[in-house]
Amino acid sequence: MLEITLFYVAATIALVATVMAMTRTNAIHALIYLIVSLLAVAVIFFLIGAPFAAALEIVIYAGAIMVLFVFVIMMLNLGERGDQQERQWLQPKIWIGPALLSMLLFVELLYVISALEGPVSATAVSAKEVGLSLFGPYVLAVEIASMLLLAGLVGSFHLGRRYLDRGDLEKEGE
Amino acid sequence: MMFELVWLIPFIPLCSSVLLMLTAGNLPRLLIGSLGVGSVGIAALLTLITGIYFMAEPVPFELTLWSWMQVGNFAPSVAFYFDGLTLVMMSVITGVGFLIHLFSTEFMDQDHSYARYFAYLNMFVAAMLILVMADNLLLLYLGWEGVGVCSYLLVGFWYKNSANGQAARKAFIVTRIGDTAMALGLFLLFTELGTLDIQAMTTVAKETWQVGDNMPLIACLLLLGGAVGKSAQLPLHTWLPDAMAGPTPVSALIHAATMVTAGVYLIARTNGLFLLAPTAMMAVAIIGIATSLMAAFTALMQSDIKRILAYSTISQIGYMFLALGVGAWTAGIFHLMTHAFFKALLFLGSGAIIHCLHHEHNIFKMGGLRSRMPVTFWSFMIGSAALAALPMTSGFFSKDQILLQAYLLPGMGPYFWIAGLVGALLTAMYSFRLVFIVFFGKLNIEPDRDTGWRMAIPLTVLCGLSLIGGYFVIPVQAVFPPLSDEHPALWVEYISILVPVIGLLLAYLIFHSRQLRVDGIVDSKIGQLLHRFWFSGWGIDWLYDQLFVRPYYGLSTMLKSEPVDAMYSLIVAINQTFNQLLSEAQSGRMRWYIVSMVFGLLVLISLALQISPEVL
Amino acid sequence: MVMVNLILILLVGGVLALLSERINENMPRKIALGIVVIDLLYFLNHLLAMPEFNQLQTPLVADPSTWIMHFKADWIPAFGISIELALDGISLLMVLLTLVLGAVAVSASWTDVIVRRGFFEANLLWTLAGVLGVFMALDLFLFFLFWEVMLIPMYFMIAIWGHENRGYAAMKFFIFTQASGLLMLVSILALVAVNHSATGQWTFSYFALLNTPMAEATSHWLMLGFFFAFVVKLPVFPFHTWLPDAHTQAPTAGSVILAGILLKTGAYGLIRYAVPLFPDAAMEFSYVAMALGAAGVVYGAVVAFAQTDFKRLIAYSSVSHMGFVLLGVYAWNELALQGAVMQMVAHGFSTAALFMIAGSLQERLHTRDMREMGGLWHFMPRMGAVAMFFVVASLGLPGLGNFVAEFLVLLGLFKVDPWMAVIAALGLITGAAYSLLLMQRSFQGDLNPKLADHGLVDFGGREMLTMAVMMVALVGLGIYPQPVLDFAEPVLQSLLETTP
Amino acid sequence: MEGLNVPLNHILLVSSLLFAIGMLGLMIRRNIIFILMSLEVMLNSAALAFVAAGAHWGQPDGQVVFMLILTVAAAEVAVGLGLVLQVQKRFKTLDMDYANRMRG
Repeated sequence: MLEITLFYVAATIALVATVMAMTRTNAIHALIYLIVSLLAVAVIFFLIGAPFAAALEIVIYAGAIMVLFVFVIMMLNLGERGDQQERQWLQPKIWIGPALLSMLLFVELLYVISALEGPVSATAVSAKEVGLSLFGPYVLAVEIASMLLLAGLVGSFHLGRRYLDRGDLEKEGE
Repeated sequence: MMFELVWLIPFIPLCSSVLLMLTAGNLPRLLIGSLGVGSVGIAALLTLITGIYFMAEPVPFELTLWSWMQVGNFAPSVAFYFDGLTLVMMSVITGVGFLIHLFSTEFMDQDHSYARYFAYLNMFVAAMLILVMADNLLLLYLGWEGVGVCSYLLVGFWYKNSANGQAARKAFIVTRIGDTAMALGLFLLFTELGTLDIQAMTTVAKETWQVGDNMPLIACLLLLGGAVGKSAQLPLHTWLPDAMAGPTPVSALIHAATMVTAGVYLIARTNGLFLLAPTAMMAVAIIGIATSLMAAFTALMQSDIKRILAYSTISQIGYMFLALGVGAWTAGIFHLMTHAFFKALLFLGSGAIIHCLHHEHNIFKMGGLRSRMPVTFWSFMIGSAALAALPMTSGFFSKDQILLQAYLLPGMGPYFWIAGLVGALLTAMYSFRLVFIVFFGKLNIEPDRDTGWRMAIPLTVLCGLSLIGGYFVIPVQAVFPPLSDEHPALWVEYISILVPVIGLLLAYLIFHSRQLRVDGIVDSKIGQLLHRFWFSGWGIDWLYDQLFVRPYYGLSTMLKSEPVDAMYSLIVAINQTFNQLLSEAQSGRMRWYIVSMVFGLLVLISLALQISPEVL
Repeated sequence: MVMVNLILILLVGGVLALLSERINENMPRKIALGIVVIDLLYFLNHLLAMPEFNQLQTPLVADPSTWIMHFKADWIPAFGISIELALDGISLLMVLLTLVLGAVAVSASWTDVIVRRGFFEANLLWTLAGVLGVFMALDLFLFFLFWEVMLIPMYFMIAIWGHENRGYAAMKFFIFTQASGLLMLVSILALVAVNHSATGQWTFSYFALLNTPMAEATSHWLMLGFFFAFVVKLPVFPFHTWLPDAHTQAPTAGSVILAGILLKTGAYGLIRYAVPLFPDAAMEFSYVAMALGAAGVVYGAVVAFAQTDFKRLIAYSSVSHMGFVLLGVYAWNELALQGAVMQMVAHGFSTAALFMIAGSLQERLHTRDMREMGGLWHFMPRMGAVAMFFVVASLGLPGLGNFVAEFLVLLGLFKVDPWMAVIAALGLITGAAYSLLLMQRSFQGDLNPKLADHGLVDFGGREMLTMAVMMVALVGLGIYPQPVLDFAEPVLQSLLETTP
Repeated sequence: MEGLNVPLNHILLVSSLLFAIGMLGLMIRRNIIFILMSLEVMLNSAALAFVAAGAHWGQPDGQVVFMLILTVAAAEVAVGLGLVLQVQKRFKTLDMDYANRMRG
């Protein structure tokens, strides 16, 4: 029973944190909320018998990726001016329409989901099983994922390097 | 055998014409003149010889040159048919044509485009000969259109003046309206009778149709349309007065002696059909007499010497139509011939005056020319006498016949006769009005020369013909159905003779001795109005301008910008609007993309749920 | 094989003309003229060698062995597509017309085209090749291919060497013909599919597709597909609006080919495909088609009357004259069909000549606006006389080819529907009105003083020779049209038998 | 670790809500940083749905897909943040409505 309660608590935290993240005007605050949301999702993963996924969620998502965000935001150095602008952009007339659309989408999803029955399985799926599956039937997907990562690596390196070069040049120009 | 060679008669002028065109004026003037006159002269000579042969043995003759085209049972040939009627027409065309060609050599002496003139004129003679010699209606139509084009070319001969071009186009298009009716008539005749060969057609028509049927009536009315156009009768007469823009010998040849009588020839030639349609005959007679009176009134008011003669021509052809309409075929053709003589004479005479008076056309600026241009004066005297049908002139014999025959027509006859008499009275008045004003009174403009021999000879010969032409006997009895030997009462004949003389007297009193003052009438309001009305040719030109010409111009200008294209432009505009909308959508604004994606997603999911609810 | 060679000579000749520009820029026109003349002589030589052209034998529409020539080779056997060419009387006339006018067009381009002459002549020859293909192909796939082949070089000719508004005109021409061609392609494919479902065989051969059994509604729709492609090309009111623009903007040689030959492919298509493939549907449709034709005759003439652009006026006169062809085809009796064929030939000559005159005027005066002309006869009497000849030819003077054509069409039409003939006959009057106005505004009338210092040169030897060819042709057609009629007669007879 | 009886559709409900919120963020924010964050939320919600479904069937496939999503997210963020730096450099703003010309 505790676990079920835990699930609902985690779910609530995730949702609230996400909403907060989406509505913040300060990027760092938003990011913190996002991390909270991710951690809550990790808890859910853990609760529904996917401990491996939960671990990855914390380590890679909340850890690596979010830290990347932090770095970039720090590099951009947005400051108070950015906050004001964000506040300006978040007028109700801007978000009322999209909110309606999102609502509709949610209702549709709800309608689809509502037909589903049954609890999640009682047994946990271990990391070993995931590993076997990854390098078994899904080996091609793994290869593609690795290619994707490589592409991302090269791409970000390229973009980032040009940024730095230009920056250096301009600094020299000043 | 001479008849085998009749094809040479139109062929020689045609050759001469083509030769003149090809050499494009690079020949010496003397040679050009000789070619032009000589070719028609030879044609006239050949016609004379053929005529002598024919008179010796008057049997109609057919000569097929080649099969023009053959499509199914439509097989017109290029073939000539030769009978008395053809002979009369050919004699007039080549004989009067020759004289006018000769006259032209002097009249056009100073002109820059000497060769072009004779090329056209020869071509006209050739086309006119083909018209009258044609064995079938299609070949006749060829000649018919051919003379139309030549008339167009010659009216607009002095092309640098736009007004001439205007007149030429008017002449062509107005006659073309009639021609189109005639073409439709040919379609109808062929569709119904299966042939366009005139002799065969007449035979078949008599077998298939009864007198008074609708089909022959429609066909005849369509042919009449063509005749009315070509012969300048109501309602298609408006082109002829304007056509006087051409050189005067052209007016003499085309617009007095030959081409304008083609309509008379056509009706006479197809008399077999017209006899099947009494209503059409009546229409011919009514058109004829109405035109005759209308034109006579107009002629009385004109001041341009050529326009007087032009309206007089319209009026005289009206008499011919009347003759045809009442069944006096022979009289009609006879009047055609005598009219060719005296009207050519008058036109040539007026040409001589115009030539010697620096292209002056207004009769009120002339006067007293009697002593200065004696040859022309006598020509005019004789010509006017014949035109007015004074006794013993050629015109007297022909017009008298027409009037008497008209009187004999049961029913409408006497009315036609009276109207004809009024016309005759007016004719005598306007023709002598012309003579008195131009040749008597005081001299206004001094002519700078008198006529040379090349003008004098044709005038003299035509004078002779106008005087004695009435004694000719034309060999057309075999062509037309015989007339009854009935004679009207003697008083009718006396009145017919007397009326022109009264006209002459009136003209003398009004225009020469001025003993009869008409100024009061002329100056009154009604007189002024009538004068203007008649002077403008009963306002018919104005009426047509309002009814047809302007609307056509308007329509054409309206359509110039292509309303149909607007339809396609609309398609283009719709496409462009879509294009614009789509490129708006492709704005590069990310959130817009996202929103539309979401929207699309929503729609797709809803559709999927709608279509296959079983996914649930 | 002769027919394949005819097309190949032109295609290869085009490449030669293109390449020869590098040697000398005057070479391409000589080569082009040579190629067309060689092609013509080759064709004539071969024809004369044949015993009586199979004339005595009436060709059966569905039996190619009775035709004058027939050639068939596999191309894509899997779909029943073959290279099938055949020649009967009508194709023969059209091929001759194409080659003669092709030579005329090269002559028209002699001094008119001054940039990239090689490519121009190449395009010209390729267009001719496409047209020959259209006239001879009897495999529907091949026919469609040639239909497109003749279109694209023509597009280039207008778009590259045209006058001030060429881009618009070329695009309009392209879209109209392309869109309508697409409809025909759909119809062809559908027809083949229908035939496949009936016989179980894939074939694009005309001979096999004749008498394809199909539902009434199907045949109506398929017939419309063909009809649209052909009437847009012809062109028929209200699908004609591309024509005035294309004709006006095209270079002289382009106009000559466009008016002289390309329009005839539409008429040919109607006679060869649109009616025989769907006889019942076409006959039911004939009233609409005739109404369009009559409307075109009158409309073209009325609009032509208001034009001030020399070439545009002639272009509208083509709309009017092609209306007669449509009337002739859909009146569908021997007289009218003969008239239609005759009109195709005669109009080819008369309009080509008028466009050449327009081109010569533009070359000399640098304008086509008739308001800036007037009294030109004074400077150029030869050109004036020639223009007068072709103007009276185009208004239908008896004794010249156009008269025979129009008379036969109207005569045939009168049998079918007298009132339609009456309306179409109005075209004779309105035709006279615009033709003479053309003459009046350009060659006659008041002298335009500005023209005197243009140093106007009259027609020279080359131009007069070209004109003489067409004048002789028109006079010949006018006073002795029998040879042309004889060529077409057996074909038309057997075509007439295809309909109920 | 013993499983528990959380109903599957509740987890999916959470996932859907997360997705909708992420999408809302995507639509309303103009700052590219927030756009990227929203994307992360959406990816994460999808991952949650996959894992839940995998758990429902007791199969590892859900987690496998989760890992693939993780890879995609990582790569996307790497490139995306690189772009953020470029955008900031070029336009001196992170407003994506401003950077709509599709060319540098």
